[in-house]
Amino acid sequence: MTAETTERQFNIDTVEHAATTPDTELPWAELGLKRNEFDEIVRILGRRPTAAELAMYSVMWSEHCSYKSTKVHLRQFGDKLTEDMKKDLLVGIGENAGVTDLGDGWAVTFKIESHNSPSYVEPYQGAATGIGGIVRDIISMGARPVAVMDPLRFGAIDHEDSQRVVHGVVAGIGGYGNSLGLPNIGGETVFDPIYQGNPLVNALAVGVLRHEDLRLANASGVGNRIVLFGARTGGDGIGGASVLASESFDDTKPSKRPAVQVGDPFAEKVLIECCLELFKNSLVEGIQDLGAAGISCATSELASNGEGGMQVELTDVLLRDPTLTPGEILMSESQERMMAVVSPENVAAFEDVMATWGVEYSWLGEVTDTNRLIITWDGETIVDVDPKTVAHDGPVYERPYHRPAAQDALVADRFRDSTSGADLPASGDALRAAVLELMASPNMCDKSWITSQYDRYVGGNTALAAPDDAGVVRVDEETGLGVAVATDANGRYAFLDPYAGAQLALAESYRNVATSGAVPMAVSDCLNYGSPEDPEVMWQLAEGIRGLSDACLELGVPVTGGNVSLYNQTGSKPIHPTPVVATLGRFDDVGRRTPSGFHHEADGQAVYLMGV
Amino acid sequence: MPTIVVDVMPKPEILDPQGKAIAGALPRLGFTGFAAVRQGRRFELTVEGEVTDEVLAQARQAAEDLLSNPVIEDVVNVTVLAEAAPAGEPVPAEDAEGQNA
Amino acid sequence: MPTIVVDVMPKPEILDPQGKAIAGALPRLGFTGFAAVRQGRRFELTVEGEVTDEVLAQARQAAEDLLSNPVIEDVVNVTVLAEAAPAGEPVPAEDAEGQNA
Amino acid sequence: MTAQSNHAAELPLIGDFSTAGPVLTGARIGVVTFPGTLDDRDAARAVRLAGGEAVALWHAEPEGAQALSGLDAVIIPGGFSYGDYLRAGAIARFAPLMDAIIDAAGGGGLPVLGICNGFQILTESHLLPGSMIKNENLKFLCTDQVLRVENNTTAWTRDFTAGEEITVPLKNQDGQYVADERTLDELEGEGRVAFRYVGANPNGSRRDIAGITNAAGNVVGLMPHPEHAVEAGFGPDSPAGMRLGTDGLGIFTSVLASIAGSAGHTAGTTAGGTQ
Ligand SMILES: Nc1ncnc2c1ncn2[C@@H]1O[C@H](COP(=O)(O)OP(=O)(O)O)[C@@H](O)[C@H]1O
Repeated sequence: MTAETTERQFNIDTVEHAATTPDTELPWAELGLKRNEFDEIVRILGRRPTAAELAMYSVMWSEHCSYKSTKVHLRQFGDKLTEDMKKDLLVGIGENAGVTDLGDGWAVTFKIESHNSPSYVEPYQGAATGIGGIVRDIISMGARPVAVMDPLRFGAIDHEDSQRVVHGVVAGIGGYGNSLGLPNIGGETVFDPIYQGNPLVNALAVGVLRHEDLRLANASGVGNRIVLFGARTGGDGIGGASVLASESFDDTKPSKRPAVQVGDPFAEKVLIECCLELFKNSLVEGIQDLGAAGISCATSELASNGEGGMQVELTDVLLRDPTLTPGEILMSESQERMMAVVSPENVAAFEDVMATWGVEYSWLGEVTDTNRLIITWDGETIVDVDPKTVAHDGPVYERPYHRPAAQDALVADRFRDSTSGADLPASGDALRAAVLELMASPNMCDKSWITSQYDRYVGGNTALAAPDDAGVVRVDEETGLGVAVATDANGRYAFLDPYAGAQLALAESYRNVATSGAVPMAVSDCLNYGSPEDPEVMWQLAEGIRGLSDACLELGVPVTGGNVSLYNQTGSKPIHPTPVVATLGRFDDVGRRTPSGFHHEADGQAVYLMGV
Repeated sequence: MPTIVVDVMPKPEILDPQGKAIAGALPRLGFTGFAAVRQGRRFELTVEGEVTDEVLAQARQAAEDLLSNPVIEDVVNVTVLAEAAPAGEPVPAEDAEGQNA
Repeated sequence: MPTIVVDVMPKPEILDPQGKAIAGALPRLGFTGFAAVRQGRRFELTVEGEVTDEVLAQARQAAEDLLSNPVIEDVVNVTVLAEAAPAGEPVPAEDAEGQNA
Repeated sequence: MTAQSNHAAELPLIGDFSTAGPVLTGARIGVVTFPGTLDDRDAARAVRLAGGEAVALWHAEPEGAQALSGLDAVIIPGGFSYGDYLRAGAIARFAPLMDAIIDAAGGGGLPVLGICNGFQILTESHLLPGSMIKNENLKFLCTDQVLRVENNTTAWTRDFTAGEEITVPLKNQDGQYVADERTLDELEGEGRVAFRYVGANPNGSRRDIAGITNAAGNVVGLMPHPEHAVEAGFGPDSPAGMRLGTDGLGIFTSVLASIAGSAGHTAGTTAGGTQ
């Protein structure tokens, strides 16, 4: 497993070169950086960045990776935590996924993430790789993934583009999740024209682990080796960054860089088993999945979470496309890859596990005591940075926000005052017709045309799945210990009142978990909103986070992780604020779970309506 | 009836998991002469009547619109299959085809 | 590097659900010139070095042993692709290929 | 897959499944894992719940015959071996272990069950005739499926009554069973249709065939998943209640009964010599 080739000829922009060519024009704007952000990079480095450094900063300082617009608000999830809420938290927000203690030495990790815009561009692959990405987050905690869920939002069911998006997304989620052997235990499907150009494809994964198998993404222990394993690196997902195709920035050679990633669920299934064997035999010290921002993210996060520095030789990365430049390799979003830190005495055992599963790997470098992340290309330094400045000290914005002027009118616009509200059903027949109309609406009617495309049986531990209110999986066969998860959101409520809407989303998923018979323990959220640069959207977002964090405090359940998806808008028209909230609960014994719906066993039993 | 063949392949820069799996299996079976494999799709469209320019144009359009996904695939061939061997007869592989390029 | 193309089609007597679905979709999109559609697979095997008789024989064997299932499929072509277009360039579909038959 | 679990208690989700569980009959049943196999843990659990001992078999065992020695039967479970790329089962069929299984199963020897992807592998190996193509509607389908046991004389069906209807989950994308008319006639003529779909044909399979057997009755393949209907609370809906169906268990108790009924545990010998 040596480097494929080191003969590739590029005009390599080294640190040395950068220091002596301060005036080189760099495509920072094309890479999505703002002037002030680029100036900050120059200030941090004390010189202009190299092409490779520019690539790293630009992806890591993106909204997606840095949470620059929401950081100041998301803090509330950490601030509004009581000691009681923390008592079962083994790992909180900040890691790949939060981890909650289940007792008996078991722990559970779960997280929800978005893959919205890729799923609009290429529905099948976008949704498939959404499942792939969230599952790798779960593996990287040391857990075995045990279930997935998929809350979805589509445009109008009869719009000409919906067929492409809906069927592609559902097939992609099934195609990837089914191939991994992960039961799909629930989700949501909502049709609303507001999502026409911005469908929401959120994916959730749950994993379980023994306490001793817990792994974190940090590179510690000077001399420990850095290894990249799984799929080879291709040009996936860097279509937008094709300005890097020529790293000298002076000519524009045509480049073919796929903007979409194609998933390989088989490779991921093998990666799961391979990682579990590594964990079981304690062969990795730290581990990180490669998702958005690929190697940039993995190296800078591992290094900055560790105690030293890291040295990496980039020509040792195994490539699918040998024409990739260093900057592109750093940004590539090729799927089904992991990076791990392995102590020298475990190198041989690590290689044995790779051989068993037929997984490719390459040793890239080692942990150092320099506090610097140094990346070389054939021995020449092309990145020399403090990894914290890449991974954690990105820009933070206090974006202006205000309540929309039209909000009052929106709230005042009551259905009963409208023309259609004037003839609310009065007679029995009219009521009957209204009920039938409601039941036939795409949002109310049977979802089994979707759920029948998902495997809910695999694993043999699914105690509840569609059509139940919550999904339930058994964790321990001996005791029946298990978990329940439900996801919910209502974008129309949140549009009317972003604060209360987020709270209602939590309340609904909390109720769904509770009615299944589980005790709610933890929350993960995926905040789907429009552009944060629009002060009215920013207000929805600020209110949503404030509302959700207040409600979590009230109910005593901590947010253990989540994801923010912004810029979900077509032109200046944002989607409704859609905070999708997932609640996880615990069962002592899943044998006591309560299915939703009536069964003929229940003939003759009484029906009660509880609550207000 | 005449047949139009449409060949669709994954774009070269796009990952082809199927091809990769096949490439991995070949050497295990003793086939060691191949460096890479890519798997695409071949469509045979049976034409009712004659293959006019109009029909060929339809086939080309259908290849772009329906038979391929332009985001990840290329249409690499739209050609008329010479009528001969009764449908279903495996064609002897000896005669090389002059493929367009 | 030279490429060998292997084409595999479902046997005529075997129902082809994918072809059937496409045949059903074509007229809905206004493509009315086609009586039937069948979907098969096209494999492109990249050859390291020259396409010797030995390599071609390997490809034929692989086509029979692995790339097709004789119960449901026929190997309809094993041919050498003329080397030309740089990898990744979509080949213009205009030029018809002289297909063997 | 090969290393032993460190945990003493049975951990169904993490660790090795092969050692735990009550062993009533002493029968040892191998469960094969290929890269991409998904239902191996489930099949092993089914064997245990039926009273047998499940033994994990890795596809790449260099000494296939030796790996089979001492085993009384083998299950090739469901999943997506090699991603189902190329054709379902096509690549897995060439695993070294498969050669040994083909040898051992020949001539009415080792009982072998192929479930879903396992069935596809058995047809690709020509241990069973026919093949599977995409479901008629081209979609993956997961549903509770009623089957009729057409042949209750095989090694894997003797605990059922002839014509008995059972409910087990069906879940696959390439589940449409096809074969030429002559083969189909032969299968029916010789009573080798083991299971048939009852009600609407879910995937277009010829003559509603859900599972078949070889002439000797030791090799059986079926598309639906009996191993997902072995434990109340985790199975399909049944008249007894939601998710309480355990009809699949009969497949696994059948083979244990067959093994007990045959002259001791001789599969190891047929598989290539006692060690
Ligand atoms: N996209 C989906 N993926 C998985 N399960 C889904 C999806 N959409 C709906 N479901 C499941 O279908 C069932 C019914 O959904 P829904 O009609 O939204 O129910 P409810 O109105 O009770 O929330 C639930 O069990 C839900 O989890």
